[in-house]
Amino acid sequence: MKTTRIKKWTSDYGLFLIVVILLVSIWQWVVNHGIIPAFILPSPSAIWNSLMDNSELLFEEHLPATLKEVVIGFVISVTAGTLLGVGMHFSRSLEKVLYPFLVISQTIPLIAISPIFIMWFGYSIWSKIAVTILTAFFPIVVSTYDGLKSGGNEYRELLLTMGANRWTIFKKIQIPLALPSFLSGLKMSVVYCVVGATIGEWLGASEGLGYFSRRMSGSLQADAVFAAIFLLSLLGIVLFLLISFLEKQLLKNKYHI
Amino acid sequence: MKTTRIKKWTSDYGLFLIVVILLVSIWQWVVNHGIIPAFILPSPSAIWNSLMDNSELLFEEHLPATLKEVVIGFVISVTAGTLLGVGMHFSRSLEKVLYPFLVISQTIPLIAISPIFIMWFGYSIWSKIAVTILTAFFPIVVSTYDGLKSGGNEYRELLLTMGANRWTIFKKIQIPLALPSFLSGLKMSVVYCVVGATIGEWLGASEGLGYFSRRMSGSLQADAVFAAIFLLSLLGIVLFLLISFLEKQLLKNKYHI
Amino acid sequence: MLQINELSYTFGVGKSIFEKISLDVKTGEFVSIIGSSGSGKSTLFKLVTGLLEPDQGEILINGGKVTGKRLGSVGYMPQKDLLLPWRTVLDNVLLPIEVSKENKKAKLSEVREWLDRFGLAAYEHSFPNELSGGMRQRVAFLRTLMTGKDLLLLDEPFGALDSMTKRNMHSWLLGLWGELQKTVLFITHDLEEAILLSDRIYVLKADGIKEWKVNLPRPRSSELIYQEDFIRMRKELEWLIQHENN
Amino acid sequence: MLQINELSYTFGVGKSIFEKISLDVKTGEFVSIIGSSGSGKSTLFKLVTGLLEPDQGEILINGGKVTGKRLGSVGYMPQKDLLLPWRTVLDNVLLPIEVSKENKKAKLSEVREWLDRFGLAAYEHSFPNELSGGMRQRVAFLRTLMTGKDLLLLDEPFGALDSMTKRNMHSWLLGLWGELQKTVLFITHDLEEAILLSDRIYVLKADGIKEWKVNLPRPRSSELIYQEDFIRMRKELEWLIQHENN
Amino acid sequence: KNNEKTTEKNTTGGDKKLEKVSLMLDWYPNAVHSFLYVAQEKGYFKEQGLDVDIQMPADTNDPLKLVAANQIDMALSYQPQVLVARGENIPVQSFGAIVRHPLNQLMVPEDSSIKSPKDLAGKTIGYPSIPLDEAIVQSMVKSDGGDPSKIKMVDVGWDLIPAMATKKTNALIGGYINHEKLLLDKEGHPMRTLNPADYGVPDYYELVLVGSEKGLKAKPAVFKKFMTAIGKGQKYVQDHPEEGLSVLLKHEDKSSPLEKDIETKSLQILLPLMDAKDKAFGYQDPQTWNQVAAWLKENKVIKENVKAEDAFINF
Ligand SMILES: Nc1ncnc2c1ncn2[C@@H]1O[C@H](COP(=O)(O)OP(=O)(O)OP(=O)(O)O)[C@@H](O)[C@H]1O
Ligand SMILES: Nc1ncnc2c1ncn2[C@@H]1O[C@H](COP(=O)(O)OP(=O)(O)OP(=O)(O)O)[C@@H](O)[C@H]1O
Ligand SMILES: [Mg+2]
Ligand SMILES: [Mg+2]
Repeated sequence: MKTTRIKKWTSDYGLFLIVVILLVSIWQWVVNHGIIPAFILPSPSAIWNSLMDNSELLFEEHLPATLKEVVIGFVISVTAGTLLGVGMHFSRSLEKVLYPFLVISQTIPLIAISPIFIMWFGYSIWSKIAVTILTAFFPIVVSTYDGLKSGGNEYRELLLTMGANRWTIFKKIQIPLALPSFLSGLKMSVVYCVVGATIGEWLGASEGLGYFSRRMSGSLQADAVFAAIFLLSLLGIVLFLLISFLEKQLLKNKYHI
Repeated sequence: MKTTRIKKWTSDYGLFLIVVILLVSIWQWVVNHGIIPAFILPSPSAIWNSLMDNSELLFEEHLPATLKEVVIGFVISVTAGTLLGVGMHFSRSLEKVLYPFLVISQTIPLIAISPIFIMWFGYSIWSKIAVTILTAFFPIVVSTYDGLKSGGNEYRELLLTMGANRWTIFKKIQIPLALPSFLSGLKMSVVYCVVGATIGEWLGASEGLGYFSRRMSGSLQADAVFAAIFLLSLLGIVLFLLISFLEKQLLKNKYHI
Repeated sequence: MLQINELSYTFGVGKSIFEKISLDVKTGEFVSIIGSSGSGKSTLFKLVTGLLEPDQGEILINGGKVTGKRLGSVGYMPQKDLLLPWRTVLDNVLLPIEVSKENKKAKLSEVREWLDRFGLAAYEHSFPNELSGGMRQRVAFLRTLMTGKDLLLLDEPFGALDSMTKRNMHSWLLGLWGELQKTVLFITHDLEEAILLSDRIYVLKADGIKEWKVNLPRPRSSELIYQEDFIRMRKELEWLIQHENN
Repeated sequence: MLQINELSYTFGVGKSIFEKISLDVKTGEFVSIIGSSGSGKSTLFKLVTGLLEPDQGEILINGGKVTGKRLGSVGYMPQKDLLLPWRTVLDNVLLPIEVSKENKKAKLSEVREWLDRFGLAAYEHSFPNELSGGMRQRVAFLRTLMTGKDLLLLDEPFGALDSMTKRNMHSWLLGLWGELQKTVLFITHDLEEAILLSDRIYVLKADGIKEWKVNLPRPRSSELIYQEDFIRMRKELEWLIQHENN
Repeated sequence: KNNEKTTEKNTTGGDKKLEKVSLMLDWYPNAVHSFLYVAQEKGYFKEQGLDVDIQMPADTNDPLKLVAANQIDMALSYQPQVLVARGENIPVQSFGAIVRHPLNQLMVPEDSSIKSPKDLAGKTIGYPSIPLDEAIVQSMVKSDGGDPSKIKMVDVGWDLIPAMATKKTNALIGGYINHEKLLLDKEGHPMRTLNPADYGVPDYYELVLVGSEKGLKAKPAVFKKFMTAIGKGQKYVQDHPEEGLSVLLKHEDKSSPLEKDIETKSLQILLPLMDAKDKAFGYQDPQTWNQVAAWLKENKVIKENVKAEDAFINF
């Protein structure tokens, strides 16, 4: 049992790991030989050292701060996005009004409207969460909405003949049918949450990995900047994998549609 | 014929337009009454005036510059993204190696690596195009890949029994099957292209709507900032609608899967 | 039990499916509807269940006086089995009970008994994709029974089965019929099946609907089909379908 | 034409479908395979076409000496019609010609002629979703013919049709049979259909395969089914399927 | 074909072959850069055989890095930042002081109760997350007898002005007296400024010209010529401020128009601060460099091993 698991893992990620190791080695070599100056792209070992040197600060102060924004932003995005998606599914008018706004909301550069956020939320955690939500809720709305649209009409009719009301049909048919699409939206969204939190911290903050990287960039410490980015990227990947795992558990054995 | 078209149009967009007009009026009122200071959120009329005042500059210099970046970035994103998606579909190893990198590429804050871009591409149009590609090709790869994965196994087997090779099957079955998913990726991607070009221009440029809006924001000319954002948003929406139209044409009458 | 008077129905613009057709089903009867593909059999069922509203005419269920709200008043088994792929056999069968908000626990032992009688006891925790076609069909049938309605509309329940499985289902249904105490309206393409199971057969054609009585005593056995009488009846029915254009 | 010797096949781990079955089809013959759902009929076809590789035994097509590469050497009509929804009827029928890279233009008039003979001339520019079930089935059949192969494997071509349409297809196929000059291996659930169309029938069961000869002269007509001889044969076949466990 | 190209180059280059030089500004073009545009417009660069390509950065840290990476020949940056860079092994040197006094001053609203740095206790100060700004505030408070630990610093990102104007912070550091202050005044938020140089911070050079060590060593002549040309440019601006500014404004009208009133006021503030008195324009005083380095070390902004005398070069 265990050996097959390890085997599966190696066959799934082995090649990727080899490529990563190769790339990191090349990177280290390139920087060591001065082909790219270390103050523009620091070497992996320098990044690692900086990560270790600043570990207390990074892991005990800035990572938790960013994580908090990401989690709160994600929860609100999921709640609001799902509600909007469901609302648009149930009401044609709501859909017609909201859909264009959704597209517009994605085309507006966030940095340009950051003063508005600051005016409304100040430098509290809420301005960062607002930015997080704005970047992260679009995939959720779209995937919820598309998921609910996805067929199931015949099942709907079947339940109607059993005397089911709209709500029962929604619960018994449409939610299970929308689940796969919804979960894949969730996966994208959680990645965008990390990006959103980082942008939010750039727009004004006093803690968080985005703030840290901006600050270190101000004192020209490229290795620390990249250490923070490394953590941000890792955070995104871990959250992505978490949702992927959840997805596998929820859809296991069940979706043979 | 014509009246039904107009009718359809009104029923599709009428409500949206009413809401837009309502919102814009409220916005104007709020700013006029000083509830939000004009230098943070200028009134619609001020934005419009600024658009008119700067029209020559905006339409003849900055819009074409941004459009050029968007178009080149989009073309390269589509080409590279499609190739990658197809490659990942054909080669399990390629998929295993690339998929994690794709996710990682989305979690890295672009602004943090801007010096690298500038070092490689200088302040030429290519640094902006690189950023555009980085933001826009992810949805294309994912949608191409997912589209090609989407079933069609039975059709594949049928063609195999006719003696078809991999390439014929790809051409006759998998491309048509992947088209809807691919096109919806294209729609998302074109919106992200505009966002990417804007970010790219923030990271260093001497023309383009993003550059213009950033400069104007530096001298606190909020109305000009918003005029540029308005154009950017409009550009995104127009491109989105163009692809939607293309989608409708291509899938018309054909996809009753 | 069911009475349809002068029913007309048209899809969209101009695609008329029925014009003034009438039929009735009495309590305890087994009535079949046959007709070529696209003649509107499934559409008729959707009208009876209330999924569609007639353009003209009335549909009376249980002697109800109005054509009004009919949804939820009959047990309907659609042409495809439509088992929910994410639910086990047991949960699929429990669906109508959940919908009607009856006490699930109280019904559970009854449902288990039925599963046993349908030969599905060993599969109650299987998912639909793990079942053979015949088993899926039986689950869908059981689900229809579990609606607890007296009038069952069955749309080609045995259409997808192989001949042997179908034959077994026929024997099984004929054996069960006395116990069931249901009224059935049944769509099929199979003339043999229609004659074997029904008390009366309606033939649906472009120009109207035609009634045809089956004069076979009950209880019946599936061996009947080789009897001369039966073969003669089948020939007659076939002739009716193909030649009557008046 | 086709010879299968001591074929064994197992799905994954332990799910044995066949053990050492043998059968053969001679040039110009019409041979049917019947067997209950899940007995492995479709799997047998996939083995013959080359979509699956046997664990043991050999499959010889056209007297070919090796069991090697078989893909592309027979005309295969799958159980579902699998018409490409984004292609018109004509383009669907042209698919095998495109695949074999023959000159499409040269074949076009021949294909049009066939469409006419299949009663599909008026629909050449229709899309599959605009066709009735019977028409779709005919298109799929024609597509199989257009592969130009001499051996056709047809997996329940008439399974989804209503009894009248099916009857028409039978008459039509029997009428065409002399002209076609093909060899057919045919899967069906319908015993009547098997007897009416075939020269020989193989019954596929869990414990092996059994051959059964049909002693009916050709040309045949679909009226045959009401004859006593025919009914006796059908009874006999049914008995064979249900009782022979030795 | 090759010949054609070279002749073409020669004709556009005029009689002499011009040496191409790239210069990156510290920020977007504004009044402080008038001397550059004048030197370009009036042909002072050409006289020296230079063809200067002026670029704009996206981030205030980019010019230093790109100069060090030899992507750019020279750049405008800040004196303390040059020392910070040297501490991080970024090989850059300053070769000219452009603005000789701090422009970055602490700003508080005119009606604020904050009269001197010690009043900042318990207040929020917005800053653009540059550690140097923190050091400035701390020094100012300390030298005024206040407690620096009682101050809350918040990174306000790119939006210095809205932070102040919407009263989300009590004070602001990182804004320039010739830009942010003027804009805030114009929007009806008059500001009072507290000059760091009055409160224990050395009177440092706000803007300096930097080149890479390598570049400065390789072609000192180019830098010398450049200094000569901008000296002439600055002289012109000093003598004819209006004309000097209009050169800049005309240039910028082509892409992103500047506000004339703001820039005029800005130049008025700047001119005296750029004046090197009896020395040549751009001259750097070793004394200033030593003081700034000592102060930065004291505040732990740079490492002990940074040598002030290596950080600059006078032409
Ligand atoms: N939603 C719809 N809109 C328009 N036409 C429809 C719709 N549903 C069915 N039809 C048409 O109505 C006719 C009757 O369809 P119906 O499904 O009732 O036939 P049927 O008798 O059940 O056929 P089958 O034996 O194939 O199940 C067909 O011609 C079909 O094309
Ligand atoms: N890919 C597969 N993996 C594992 N088992 C399979 C697979 N395909 C088919 N089977 C199993 O093999 C058996 C034979 O399947 P097959 O489709 O050949 O039956 P069949 O005789 O064609 O049935 P039907 O009459 O329903 O078409 C079935 O039990 C089925 O569950
Ligand atoms: Mg039907
Ligand atoms: Mg099969």
